[in-house]
Amino acid sequence: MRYNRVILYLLLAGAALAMLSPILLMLSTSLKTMDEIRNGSLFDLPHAPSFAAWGKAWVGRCTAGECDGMGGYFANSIAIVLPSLFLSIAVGSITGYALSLRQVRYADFLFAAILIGLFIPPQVTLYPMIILVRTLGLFGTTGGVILAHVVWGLAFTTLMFRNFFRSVPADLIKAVRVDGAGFWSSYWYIMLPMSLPVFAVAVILQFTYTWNDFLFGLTFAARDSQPVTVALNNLVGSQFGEQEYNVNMAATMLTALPTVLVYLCSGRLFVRGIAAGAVKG
Amino acid sequence: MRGVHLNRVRKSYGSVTIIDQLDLAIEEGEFLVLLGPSGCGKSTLLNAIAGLEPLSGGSISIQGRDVTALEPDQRDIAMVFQSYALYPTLSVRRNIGFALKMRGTAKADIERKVGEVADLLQITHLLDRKPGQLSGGQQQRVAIGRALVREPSVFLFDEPLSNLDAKLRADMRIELKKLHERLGRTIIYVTHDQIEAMTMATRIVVMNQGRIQQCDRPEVVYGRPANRFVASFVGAPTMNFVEGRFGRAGDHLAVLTAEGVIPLPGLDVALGQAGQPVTLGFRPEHVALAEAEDVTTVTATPLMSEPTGPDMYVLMRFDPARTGVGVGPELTIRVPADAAIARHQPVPLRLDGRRISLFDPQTGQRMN
Amino acid sequence: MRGVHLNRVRKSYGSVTIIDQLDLAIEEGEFLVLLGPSGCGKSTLLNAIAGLEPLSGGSISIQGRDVTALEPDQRDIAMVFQSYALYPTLSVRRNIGFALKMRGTAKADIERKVGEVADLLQITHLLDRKPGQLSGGQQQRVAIGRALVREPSVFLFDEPLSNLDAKLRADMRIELKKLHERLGRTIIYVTHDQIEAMTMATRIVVMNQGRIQQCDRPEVVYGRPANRFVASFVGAPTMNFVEGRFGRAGDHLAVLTAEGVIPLPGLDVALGQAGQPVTLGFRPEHVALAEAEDVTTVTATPLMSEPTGPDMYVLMRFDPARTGVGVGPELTIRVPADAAIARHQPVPLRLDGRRISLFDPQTGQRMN
Amino acid sequence: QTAEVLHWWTSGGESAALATIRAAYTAKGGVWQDTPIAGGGNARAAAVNRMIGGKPPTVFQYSVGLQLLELADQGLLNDIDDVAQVGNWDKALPPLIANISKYKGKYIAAPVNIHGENWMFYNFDALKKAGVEVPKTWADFLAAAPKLKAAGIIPLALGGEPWQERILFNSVLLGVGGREHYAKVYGKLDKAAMGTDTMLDVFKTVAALRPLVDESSPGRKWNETAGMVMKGTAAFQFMGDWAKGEMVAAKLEPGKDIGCALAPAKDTAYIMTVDAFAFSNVKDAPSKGAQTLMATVMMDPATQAAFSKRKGSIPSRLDVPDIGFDSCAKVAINTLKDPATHLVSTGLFGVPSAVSGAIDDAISQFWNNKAMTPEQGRDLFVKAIDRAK
Amino acid sequence: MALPTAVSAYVALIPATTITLVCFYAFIAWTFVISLTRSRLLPRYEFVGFLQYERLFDTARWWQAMQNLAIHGVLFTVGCIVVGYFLAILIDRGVKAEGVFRTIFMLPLSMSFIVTGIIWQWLLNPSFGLQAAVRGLGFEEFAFNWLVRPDRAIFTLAIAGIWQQVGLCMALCLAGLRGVDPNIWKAARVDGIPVWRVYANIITPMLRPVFFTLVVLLSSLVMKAFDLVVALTGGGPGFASDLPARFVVDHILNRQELGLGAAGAFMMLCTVAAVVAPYIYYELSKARRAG
Ligand SMILES: Nc1ncnc2c1ncn2[C@@H]1O[C@H](COP(=O)(O)OP(=O)(O)OP(=O)(O)O)[C@@H](O)[C@H]1O
Ligand SMILES: Nc1ncnc2c1ncn2[C@@H]1O[C@H](COP(=O)(O)OP(=O)(O)OP(=O)(O)O)[C@@H](O)[C@H]1O
Ligand SMILES: [Mg+2]
Ligand SMILES: [Mg+2]
Repeated sequence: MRYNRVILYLLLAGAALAMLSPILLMLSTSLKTMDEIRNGSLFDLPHAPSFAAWGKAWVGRCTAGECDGMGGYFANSIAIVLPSLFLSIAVGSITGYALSLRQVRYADFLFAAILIGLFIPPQVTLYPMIILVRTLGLFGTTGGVILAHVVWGLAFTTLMFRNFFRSVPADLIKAVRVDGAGFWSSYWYIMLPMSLPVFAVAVILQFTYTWNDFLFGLTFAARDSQPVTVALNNLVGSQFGEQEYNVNMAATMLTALPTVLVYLCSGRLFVRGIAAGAVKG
Repeated sequence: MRGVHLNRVRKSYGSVTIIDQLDLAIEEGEFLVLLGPSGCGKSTLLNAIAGLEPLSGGSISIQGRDVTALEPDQRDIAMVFQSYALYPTLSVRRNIGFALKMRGTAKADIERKVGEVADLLQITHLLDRKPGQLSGGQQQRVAIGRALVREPSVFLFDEPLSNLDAKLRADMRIELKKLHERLGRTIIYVTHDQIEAMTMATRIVVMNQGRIQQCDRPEVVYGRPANRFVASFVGAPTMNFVEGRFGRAGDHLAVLTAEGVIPLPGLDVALGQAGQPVTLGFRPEHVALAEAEDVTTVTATPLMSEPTGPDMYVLMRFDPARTGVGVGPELTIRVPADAAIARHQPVPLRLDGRRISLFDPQTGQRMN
Repeated sequence: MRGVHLNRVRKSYGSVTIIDQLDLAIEEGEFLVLLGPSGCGKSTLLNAIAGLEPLSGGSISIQGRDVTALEPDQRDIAMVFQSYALYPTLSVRRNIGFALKMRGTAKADIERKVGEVADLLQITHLLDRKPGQLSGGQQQRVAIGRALVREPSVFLFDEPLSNLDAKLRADMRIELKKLHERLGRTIIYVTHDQIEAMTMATRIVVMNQGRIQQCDRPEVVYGRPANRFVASFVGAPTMNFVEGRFGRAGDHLAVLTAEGVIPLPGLDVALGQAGQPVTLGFRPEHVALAEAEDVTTVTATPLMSEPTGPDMYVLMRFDPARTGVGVGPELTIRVPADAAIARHQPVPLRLDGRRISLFDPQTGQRMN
Repeated sequence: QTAEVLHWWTSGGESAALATIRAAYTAKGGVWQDTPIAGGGNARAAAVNRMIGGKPPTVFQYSVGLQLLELADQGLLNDIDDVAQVGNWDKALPPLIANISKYKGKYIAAPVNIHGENWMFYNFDALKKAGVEVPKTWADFLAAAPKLKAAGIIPLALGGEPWQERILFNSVLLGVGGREHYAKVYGKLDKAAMGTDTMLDVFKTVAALRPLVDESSPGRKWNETAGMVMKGTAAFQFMGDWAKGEMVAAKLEPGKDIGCALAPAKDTAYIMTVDAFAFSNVKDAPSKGAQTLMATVMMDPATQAAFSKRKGSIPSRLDVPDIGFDSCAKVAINTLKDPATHLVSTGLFGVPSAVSGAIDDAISQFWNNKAMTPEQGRDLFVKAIDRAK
Repeated sequence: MALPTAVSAYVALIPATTITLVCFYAFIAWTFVISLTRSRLLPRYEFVGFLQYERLFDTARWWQAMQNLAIHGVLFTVGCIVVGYFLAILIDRGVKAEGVFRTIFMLPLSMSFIVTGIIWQWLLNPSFGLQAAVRGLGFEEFAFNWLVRPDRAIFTLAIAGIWQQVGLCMALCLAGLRGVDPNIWKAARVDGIPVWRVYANIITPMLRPVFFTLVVLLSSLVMKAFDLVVALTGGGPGFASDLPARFVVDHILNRQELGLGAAGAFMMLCTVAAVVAPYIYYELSKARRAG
């Protein structure tokens, strides 16, 4: 019994270390100087930890003698992510609710059809998407990016919410009908509040996907409203120029900071939400 | 044509017909209990009345209005579910007021009505809690409050008490009954617990396999079951059955079995032809221990006794040969808790012929 | 020292002590029922006996062996759960045989034993189904089969019937009892349903808040409850209680209440000093309708009657003034199903003084 | 005269170079909106996508070649032939580059510089330590390799990405096959030339190079690889002249602290790759004016000189004097005086990009599959090009 | 059924249906049409029949990518679920500081695939990553050079992918484990069933719906895997670790082989239709049959 506990904690600690060490390595690298990186080992601790690289990353890439700072890009990202999140989760949860209803015919069929969307690499259909967005007059605007996120987030959010609403007791749905609440009012007053735990999960995951997106931001956003991942790419993605790994790492971590914070703060919500039925088949 | 009228109601899922050609007239103010074994179609019927399941055929009218094509909320009904089906995220207050809000009732009116209902059900102090913070009985009351507040002309209950423990169930039973008396509205109540049915109903509908077996006052359903199904379904412990043929024992009609004669003193002698097969049914409490054997008694051996507190049920076996083990069919009788009954000591029993039931073994229909 | 012995058993979660210093000796072959309200610690105690929860103090021995430190599977016990806890993904056959397989029993032996158990429980035809394809009663039987097959010396049951409907519950009750008689093994059975306790137990342990309130044969627990808690917990409808003072009515001891005198004919007169406060308790069936009023009767007004089939329970109110509405405390009495009782028509009642209980209002302990 | 300029020059050196163009442009009264997108592939895709989406950048960096012609063919580009005529580009530019910058006889791109791909960088100390001379032929190189190895030095620093492998391969192709052979193979995609024994020798040489790299080679970035030469853990790297930027960043002077030479070859030649800008089909006068001004500025000899000095390349105009360039660049400028030395890279122009991709695939496959014989490699190469044509 | 509720439900489905029809299926159709043309950089509707497919099937790199897809798909999906499930089990054994472990395991989820690729490229790089570090400790013979071995590079993709997504699997499995009736555990203890057997024979089959969701989510990631390959191996060495998504994107965006890329994309979707769709359908209809 005692041995088992010891082994259990050893395993957990090992796993935690394995999961954490890559991130710690990034952190330590971002605190080194370039010379240290060129000459030392990846696993050495920084001799004199310095946030110089972080400062440089925050200033952003200077191109053609112009520096534009990451701050603005963060704002752009937020301007993209928040409405995208709101819309794609709204659409996903409403769709999920409708598909969970037993009186909706072909619901399973439509659900399967939507699930296929989960498997389409968005790059593959980029051209028609551009044409569509252009036709809607949204190309080169934040609206275009948001639309793309809503489209490509649909399958995922629908999956989450449909599974949750399926687990709502049938009696509850009946009670709602007897009380005279139609689809929308039942959604708004009853189902939406009930699905809050799943919302948390959907928001967290969708936030991660949206925040980390590079392709849509690059393709559909206006020049001055591009998300922070584009700025990050400009910092780290240069192919033929010289590389500053410490800055790269700092910038990478800086960019990932919001999502990391979200996970740090909401791990409990996440598990509870999943337990609430977000992903029960 | 007030009350609820079901007219040749049919309900099938795909090729499986659950309810077929069911007619039922429920008068206004009745407390009608639908009683039947699990899966017999009670909930299906209730859902059909509520409009939650579209009919496959037939029609339903409520208070003289044909509601067959109407949505549940337009049928002037309210429903209480077994699982309560309270809205978990709304406070009790909003749970109760939700239906009114959906109808666009003014805020102040909602507030007032919810208050009244809460008073009536004594849940005023719970109004601001969430359902999750309530005990089972309290949840049940809120569910009833949600139905009450709409002042419907018909209340539908689907096994509302089956999730409660025995004690609470007994209390709620009385409360529901008082409520019915106070409001005077029609109640249709589904249960598979026959105690509930017996104690509350003005009429009981016993269903089996989607068909009505009997529809009558509780005493009648209990005392004069229309067929063997009803007889065996209603009553706990269940009615005793003995297969045999009509015969005689002295002046009395009797049932002859392979093992011996069971006299039925008090029964109308003209009932059956001698030799005709018959199923005799009698309830545990309609058998008495006789002081001594005579032509009106039958001997049985006690096998096991179940004291329930006030009474004792004794499982026995007919034993005309007094072997102490018994050879005949088993039967259960009810005796006072302090009755002196010794295991394997045969005792004489006397059936109360006026209270027994006789069934046609072929059709199962009642004969007397 | 065969059987199960609990010695100063203590169980706490953190700082909350659920069970404190509990002693209990269960003899071999007993059918001991732990009865008590929800949350009183019945399951906790059972789990402690099974070894599923480590004790916080004290010791447990089973068949003379100290098992306090042993794992559940080494304690020679088997357990049946309220939720059945069948392994949902295994067939019935494998559910029953799994424990044997784990002990390395030979394939053929497992097959044989499973077959025997299945025969005994009449579930042979279900052996290849999954639990999800069984009805509640069938699942229950499988769960029992799973316990039986291991031939343990002690069976532990945790509310095994509470998920079943009333009828099935009654049947299973008898089956369990027969099983107990056939096997002769010790059974410890948790329930909060007192009918189960009454009918099956050789002894009942009534628990409340982790303490044993009474431990005795069912008739004693029912007829002579040790304290007010036991009195009110055991029996449905519950015992009637009236607060008052000792007094006299004619030759008899009586209880004087604000509303009048309740004579207790047949009770030992020497019991209490006049004027001393007392709580009178009497069961519904220990009150009889009197033909006429006299010094041994008390008047009450019927408010509502609940026919249960064989009997009728009548809710009344003491009403010495014969107002037809009643002013005193409520009481429930049991009368025959066909008794002529009219609502709001006061009737004289006579209590059976030999069967009533008297409690000290302060301590709640039985006085007679 | 506002011009949005989309480009992929985001690193320090590149960006500093671009700043010279920007300065010249703003000095002439233009307004410069900078849209950097790191990574050539990303930037090109973004430019095309924005043209399809109807909101193109005014000026965008692009590789000259068939892709650009296809864009022109779709009417997505403005020509800048007026500027070219005035600037006399036909004379100033190497003919190969001039041709590829035109669609239907009109200039559609402004090539701002020339990078050379067949450079060889080496570490003086490493060579000295192993007692090795700078190789003149690939045979020399192969002979020197064991000595380097013996001295604990990695003979060949290579980043194992397909394009880096291709640069090495093309250097060998040129070095072993000679410039005429190279021109036949890549210029004309001549199947016969690809099947010759010369080609087999090329593959044999490449195969002989396989064991000369360290095990970490696959997937390594070119600049990390350059770092190996700078540190002296490796002796040679075959890389374009942009590698000088990394050296400058590490405060080493190319030609002085780090050796640079054209890769070993039978005859002198220069594999050119070009950075160019194209002009989207904007219609409004201010934007068109901006495009004209931008083209003029980009092709101005002074701007080109300033630009290339920072970029590590040489001007696309051959009429710019080599004053102030580093010694490596001087070599390049002087080499290109002879038109016979002009060769095209297969990377971004010269061959259709499908072919270029197929070439990369074939080379990479051959390089990484150690079991593949030179014959098989040659067949694969021929087949790949044939299929992609 | 002409109930108002149902009508509103259909109305509510309009956006999703539109998106599905237009952005999923019309786009797929468009991709198919393009795959029948000679398009290079931009769509051009010069039809050439199935020429692009012939070229595609004649391309070694494509087959390598498809083979890698199968390998990666199995390794990543199975690996993720197995490791995630294992971690969930560890956490579910009633450990202290559960929240800390859970958060740590889920932290990588917050990273993008690009970042994941970058980190692991460093870690797995033989000359300054793990291998170098272990050798630095004195184990000169230690070799962990999968990143640069053509026959092993595809495994590194799975390693990095698992590292990133295992938190999700852990969370889902944990939720599933928490949903198991605690009495099952008690019953198993009374029956004397060893813990591992309970997991193997009883709990695991019960978590089937969770695994279903995971398989769907993870295999969708496999299909779309692009960023991770680009950042981690660049498809190399050679194209030993190439995946169809990268193949397609590379041909469409970098190689002006729109037609060929479209053919590849369409083949990918056919693979989905052939492998994943039946599975989804099976599970859905099973769930429906179960009520
Ligand atoms: N949606 C459905 N599709 C097919 N069959 C159904 C459906 N709903 C119910 N049934 C079947 O109809 C029959 C009657 O079900 P119903 O729920 O009305 O029974 P019940 O009398 O309420 O039983 P219980 O006492 O268990 O609640 C059952 O056999 C059930 O299997
Ligand atoms: N793991 C635990 N931690 C803290 N308290 C607990 C735990 N398990 C049970 N309890 C508390 O112990 C008390 C007794 O619980 P137990 O389950 O034994 O009651 P019970 O008599 O079986 O009730 P029921 O009839 O509802 O099953 C309850 O108040 C319960 O809240
Ligand atoms: Mg039902
Ligand atoms: Mg319990």
